Amino acid sequence: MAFVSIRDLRVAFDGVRVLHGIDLDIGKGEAIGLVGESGCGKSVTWLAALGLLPGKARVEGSVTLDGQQLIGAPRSQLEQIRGARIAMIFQDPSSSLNPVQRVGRQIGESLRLHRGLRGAQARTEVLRLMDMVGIPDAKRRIDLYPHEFSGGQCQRIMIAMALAGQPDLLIADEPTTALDATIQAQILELLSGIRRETGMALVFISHDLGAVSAVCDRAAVMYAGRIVETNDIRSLFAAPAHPYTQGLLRAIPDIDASRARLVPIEGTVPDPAALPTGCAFAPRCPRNSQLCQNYAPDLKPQSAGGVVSCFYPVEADQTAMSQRQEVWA
Amino acid sequence: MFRFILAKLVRAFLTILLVVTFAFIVLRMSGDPAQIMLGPDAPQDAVDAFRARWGLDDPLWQQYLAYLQQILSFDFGVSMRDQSPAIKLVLERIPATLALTIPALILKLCIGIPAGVYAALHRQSVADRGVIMASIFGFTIPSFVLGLVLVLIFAVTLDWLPSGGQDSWRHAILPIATLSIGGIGILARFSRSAMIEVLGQPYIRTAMAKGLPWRDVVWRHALPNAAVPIVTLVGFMVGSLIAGAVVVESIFSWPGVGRLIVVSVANRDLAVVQCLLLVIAASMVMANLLVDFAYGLLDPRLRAKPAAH
Amino acid sequence: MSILLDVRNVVQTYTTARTMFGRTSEIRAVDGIDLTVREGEILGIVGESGSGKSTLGRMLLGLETPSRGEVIYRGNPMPPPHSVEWRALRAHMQLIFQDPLAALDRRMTIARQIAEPLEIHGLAKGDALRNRVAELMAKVGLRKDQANRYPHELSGGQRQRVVIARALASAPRFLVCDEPVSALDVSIQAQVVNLLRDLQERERLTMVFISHDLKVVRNICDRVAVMYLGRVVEEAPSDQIFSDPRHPYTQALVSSIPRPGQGLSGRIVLSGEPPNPANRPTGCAFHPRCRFADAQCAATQPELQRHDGHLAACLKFVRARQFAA
Amino acid sequence: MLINRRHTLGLFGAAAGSLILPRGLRAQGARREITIAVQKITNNNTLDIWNEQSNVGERVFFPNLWEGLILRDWMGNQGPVPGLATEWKRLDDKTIELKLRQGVRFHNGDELTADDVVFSFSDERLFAGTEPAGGKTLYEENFKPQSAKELPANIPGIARRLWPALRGVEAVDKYTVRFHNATPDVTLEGRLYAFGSQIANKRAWDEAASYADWAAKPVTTGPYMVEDYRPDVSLTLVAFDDYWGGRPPLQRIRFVEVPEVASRVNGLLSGEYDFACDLPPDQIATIAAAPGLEVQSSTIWNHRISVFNKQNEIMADPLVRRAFTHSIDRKAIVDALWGGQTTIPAGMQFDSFKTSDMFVEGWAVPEYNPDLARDLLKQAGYKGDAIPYRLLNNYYTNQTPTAQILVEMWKQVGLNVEIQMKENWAQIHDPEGTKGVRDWSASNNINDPITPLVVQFGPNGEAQQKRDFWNEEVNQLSVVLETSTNHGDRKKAIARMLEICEREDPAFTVLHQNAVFTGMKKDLNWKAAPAFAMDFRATNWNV
Amino acid sequence: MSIAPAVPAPRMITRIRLKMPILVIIAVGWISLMVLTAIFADQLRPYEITRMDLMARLAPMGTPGHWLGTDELGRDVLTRLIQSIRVSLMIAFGATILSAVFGTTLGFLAAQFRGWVEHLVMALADFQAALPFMIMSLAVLAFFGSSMILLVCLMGFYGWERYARIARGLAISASAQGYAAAVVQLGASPRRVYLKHILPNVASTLIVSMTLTFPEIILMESGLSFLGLGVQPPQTSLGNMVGFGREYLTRAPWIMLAPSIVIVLTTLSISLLGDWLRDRLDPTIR
Repeated sequence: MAFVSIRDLRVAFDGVRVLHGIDLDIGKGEAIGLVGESGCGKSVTWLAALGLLPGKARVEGSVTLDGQQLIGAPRSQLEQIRGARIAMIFQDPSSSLNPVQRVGRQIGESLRLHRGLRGAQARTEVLRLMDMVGIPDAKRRIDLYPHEFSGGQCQRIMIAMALAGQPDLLIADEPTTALDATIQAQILELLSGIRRETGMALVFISHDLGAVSAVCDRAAVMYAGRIVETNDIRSLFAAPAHPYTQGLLRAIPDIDASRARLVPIEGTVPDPAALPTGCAFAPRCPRNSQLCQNYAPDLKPQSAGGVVSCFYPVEADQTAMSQRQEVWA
Repeated sequence: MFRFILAKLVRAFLTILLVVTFAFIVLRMSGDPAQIMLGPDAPQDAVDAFRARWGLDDPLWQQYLAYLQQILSFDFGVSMRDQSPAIKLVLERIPATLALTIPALILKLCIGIPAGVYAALHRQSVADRGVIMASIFGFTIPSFVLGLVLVLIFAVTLDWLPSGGQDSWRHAILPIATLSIGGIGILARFSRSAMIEVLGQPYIRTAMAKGLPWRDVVWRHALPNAAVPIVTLVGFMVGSLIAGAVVVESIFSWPGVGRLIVVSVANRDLAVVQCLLLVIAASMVMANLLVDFAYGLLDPRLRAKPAAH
Repeated sequence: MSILLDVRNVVQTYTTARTMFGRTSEIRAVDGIDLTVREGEILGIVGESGSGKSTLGRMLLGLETPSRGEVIYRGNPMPPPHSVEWRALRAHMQLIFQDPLAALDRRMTIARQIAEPLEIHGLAKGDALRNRVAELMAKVGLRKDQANRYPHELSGGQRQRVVIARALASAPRFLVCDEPVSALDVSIQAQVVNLLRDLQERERLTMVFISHDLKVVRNICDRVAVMYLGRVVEEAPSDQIFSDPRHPYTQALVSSIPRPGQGLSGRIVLSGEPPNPANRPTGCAFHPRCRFADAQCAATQPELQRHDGHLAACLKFVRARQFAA
Repeated sequence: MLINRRHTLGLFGAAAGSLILPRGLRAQGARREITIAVQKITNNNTLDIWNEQSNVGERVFFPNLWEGLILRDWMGNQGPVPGLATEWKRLDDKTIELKLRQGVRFHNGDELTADDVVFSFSDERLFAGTEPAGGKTLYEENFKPQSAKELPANIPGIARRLWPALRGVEAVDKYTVRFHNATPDVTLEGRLYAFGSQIANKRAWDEAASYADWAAKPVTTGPYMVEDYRPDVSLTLVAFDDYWGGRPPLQRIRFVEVPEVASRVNGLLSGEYDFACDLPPDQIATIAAAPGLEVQSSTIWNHRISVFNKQNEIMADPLVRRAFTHSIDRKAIVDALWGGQTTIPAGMQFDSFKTSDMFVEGWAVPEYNPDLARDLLKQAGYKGDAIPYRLLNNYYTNQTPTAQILVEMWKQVGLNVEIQMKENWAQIHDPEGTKGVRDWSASNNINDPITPLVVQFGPNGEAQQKRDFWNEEVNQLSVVLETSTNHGDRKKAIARMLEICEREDPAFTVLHQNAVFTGMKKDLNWKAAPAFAMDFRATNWNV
Repeated sequence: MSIAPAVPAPRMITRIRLKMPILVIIAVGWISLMVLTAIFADQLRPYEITRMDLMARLAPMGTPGHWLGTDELGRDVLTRLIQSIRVSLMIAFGATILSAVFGTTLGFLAAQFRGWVEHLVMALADFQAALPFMIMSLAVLAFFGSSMILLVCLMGFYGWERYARIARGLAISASAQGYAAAVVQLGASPRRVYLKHILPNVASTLIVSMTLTFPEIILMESGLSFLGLGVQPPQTSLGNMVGFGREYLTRAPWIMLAPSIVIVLTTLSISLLGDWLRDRLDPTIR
């Protein structure tokens, strides 16, 4: 049985539905990537699961952790889970740390909360964690404030804070987006290193397919509040079945090819308040038909492995052939 | 930190200098000080002596310098009404005013901030709307209307409290209530929006994601951050402790600084008015300094960078 | 190709005055750069944040005056900012920003914003103005009916098209694109990059393309300069720099690019953070993070030197092959 | 210590008694203390009778604090009664000799002697070396400065207004003094009981460190002495048990300054105050309706007037000023604003004039005749230019409403009068800018027509000093009134002066007699005098 | 595309109206009523403002011909109230606009020139903040005498330092990056940048500040009138009516009641509108 299991999770803000029934299972120790463009509902899924959405959000469906229902659970119960079982780190590390509290205290807070450590004991553990996430000279810097750290270091502190509760699952919400390329690489390395050591599960939310492929075993691609494709990482990149996944991959400039023309996905992401009736991707899809415009496809297991929600999935051999088409009009 | 303090002090000094200049300009432009100080019945030789003593025949800039020198030696002149030193008159009145404004400030803080925070934590609830409406009502009712109505209810109709004067602590209740109601409204409204803003910040979400109980999120993470803007307003209120009760003192015949201002202004008692301006400005500037230091304590980002960096 | 811009040993220092009487500290954002921009080429400038690439871009446009050195545009020095000549020169060179939403006035329709350079430089009036705006909108792929929209009513990609249309309005010869696609989603990024490429080819524009996204730079640029802490550490034709980076920093940058489906294998992960420009290391600024650095690197600041088509500033001249293994 | 030993012992005795006696008994044994809410205690923050020449000063000074050689009959016709002097006689037209009452004690225990009287009219205390009209100063040795105290610059001016020709006071013996005037004056006795001529203790003056100290606690012979004075806040007078007139009936009188009418009324209603003074007539009904309270109303010897300024180009024409006087419906004002509780006098005359047969029968205020006023304006060729009206905000009871009514009445006949609100008298008198009409009041301080007409509108009157008014004939008549001893000449002079000042070349016009309204607790059984003064001596206190 | 091609300006208005809560609609209604009253005061008031009837003093509310009663001089309270609304609104509007213009200009100057200009502006702002406005007004009015123009000008200084700080801050952040920098880069003159771009963009924040200042000025004027330094008789303002009516609180409460209610409701309405506008327009709140 899966460790965390999401079933038909739906979220609406002010009557506008942004998640349309998400199903996702995460096994113990598994690293899964959640990929998609901004606004597709990647973060909302997990904020909803942990009860971190503002009051105006309406959440339906089910998220279970070892069989324990999280949706609609009382606040105190959720507080037992947050940080201790499931930890979460966010995109903008600098503003995600309390600016008026010393970082040592912020990390220590989690230790006290989830492991009952106090005083000198807690301090030693904070130093160990800061060392572990690669903050040099931790002894001196434990009493500094977040603004005295760079963005990358703040992200390391966030990770240390998340690790303090020894969670079974870490949700990393775009942890590298705001960072420089070299620092991105450092954080990715850190995350996979920690996973190796602790064996915790990881959900890696990102729009950067490259970053996802670097740390995850499996990935789910989201579009307009739905999962459109899930597969293990190698197959997903080698043979994307959903036209959107394929488009995403093609749009990435190839570092090894010379000045070849890029292949964009035409059009824009639909407004959640005015989704097309059928498949949400249909208006941008080169393969769409009348069927796609009228009916939304369900997620279906594919013969080649993985699940895809598309009436006309791309076959493996086509993928290889159809690269670098000239689509510009 | 030293440089930070020094810069703030220089700024404060400049502000005081501007106030002194303002006082000088207003007072010099409003007529012949000799005539005003000595009264219209003064014999000519008295006027001449006065002019010579205060250097009124010197060029204006010399007068200004002399004036500055005088202020620096804490000589604020004498009241034209009874020849007693202006600074003495002013200082005598301060305790009475503080006896009203300090309890009022405490009330404002103890009621206004919790009400605002409560409203922010229960946004869109009945309590929230109630707080908003009550607070807007609180500061839109002119204090003289409020004061008179309170007297009518509690002193005249119910006969619970005295209507004016300064004889016992019971006399202070109505003026303090009148003073604080408006401030409570402003503070509640301000705290509410400061708190709402802070609650929307990413670090609050981080604290929640940590599994911190909601109470701790509010107390340890939201409030210390919301305190930064609230301190500004509180600082302003602290600065107005001395001069903030002009109207209320008039209604309740409370012999504080406010009454002195009104009376001195009505009598054109130049020395006293100028002394009042300076004392009030100084208290305001002091409060601003305190606010600046409080910022430094509350928000490490505003502190001067340590040398290690 | 003739030289459009010639950058001669420019230095830009910012003084930070924290307080009225506080001691000022100096930050060298750009620390001695020689560079030429040739007519009709796309020059890429890459580097981490704080490396001075945006400052260099602004100096290329004359938006900032270097504290030392000079920028020569078509044989003439840049006029001082905000002078009449300087303003007139704006019609010839344009900047495209990273964040199109911030670069656009949210209270003006996009048509009016596209028309602004024409109004400012008195290039068109009345019907001619309207026609020119319509033409520009068509050129960047905006629909006619979007003319009266406000920026927030458009998607990110469309906004960047508006910014591009506005930049092209005065028919400039030189364009600096400062991170033009960083704020855009991947699928949209490709649309905008394609547009820039097409325009460049069609109008024979000269372009400086500043980005930290090496994949995009690789795709669009003819030539690339890599900056580290205010200096150019390597400069070479695009193909060469990515296939065969010479400077250890460039090598690390190129290897840090996440490649879909390739995991973390074969990466050079740099330790540490880019140093603070206010507190730059002695010698080669990169030496504290460099895996090849020795005492000499800490003592001597290397100059740019030519190595088969590359210009690189490194005392070690490490060959690229070493990391591929 | 200014308190004498006996008094101190008395205080100790009282304190000791209060410790032993139970509360109820203590209340019976102790004398009552009263609290009086007033709009203003003093204008000048001093208790110097020469400095604080105001109506509010009269209330706190008389008859409780300051006493003169001759006293006023406050509860009666305001005429002279023996005070610190038991008898007085004229030596000639210019000289008067007085016998001092023996055994009178000052608050500091000193006995009143001729020296104190001499001091009270000395250069040091009053005249500062200013010359009396018509003669040289007599007793030079009296004017050597005794201390470094600086006399406020305004006092000599005020002093010479009341005593324009006093050459000096001579101490004949310990209990006899002679006042020498430079000119003949029939009103010397009157001047002796007028506001100012009260006696201060010489030693207290000499011992005070500064004028301000002295003026905050003047040592006099009155039945009550200053216990505590906090300017703009309160004045507490405490019984002076050595008072020559017997033990005062009240233990303490507290005047508290309550500037708001509503607050004074509320305080009276809630029992906070025993008296509330300076009530506008509109408040009478509220207080009268409250159980246990009553309102004492009395017309006082003071007329409300409007003063004209002849400097004003338009007002220079007497026809315009006459138009002003005829367009006022005085009855309407009295009925509306005063509830009919005051009267319209016979021009600038008081009933007291009758005691010396100086009352001009048949004289009256100008009749209310709008048509006449319009006609006068037409004759004057008035074009409707604005005439400024400098106004204080309710310095006098009903002042602002009265002014607004006047402006409206003047408007009815075509006079364009514009109100300019001012903060204080200095602004009213400010020579800068145009003046037109202003408010004033005229008091009868001596039972003789020289007050107010000569004192206020004569050559040294404030109206002429401020250049509101001048008239050669008035000045000549003033000299007659001041110096003549012939009753017939004087009566003719006053009749002529009334004619000039109210009709021919109007300096002012009388609106109505002033009245004061004092709210009080009914059970106090106290009577108000026809004056601002509040009599708290034994004769007027029966509780 | 999901966004309907509509003309933007009217749409903004519809959106604002549709989403306005009832309370704000009532507030806007009240403000409009007040503004209309102020504009058409001459047509609306039944009598001349100084018309008095000494025989009909202190007539209670509901007296025929005097709906809201008469005051101590027998003047119609309704007439006085209408005129007061005009005068008070005029002062408050005049002063609010003055202080907004003055403060914004100084703020922009500080942002444009920086250096000593900025230091000077900020020093002046400090000075203004250091001297409680009530005290400053008392001093100035008492020593220079009270006149309508002086009153408006003085009130026009109320809160300018807030506009200056806001305008300076916004202008600096706008020109540091974003649209203003973009327009400068296009070659626009500073005048064009400030008037065509920065001003319209900061206008919403400034308008919100104005809705905060406006009621404060009404209250300030009332306070000064209460102390006898505001609008002078026979002219009248809301505060002046309350000030003179306070003596009649027990005897003829309607004199004070009507203007008090107008003051409270007007300031309340403007505050409500301001709060709502701020929530709508100020991106920092959301």
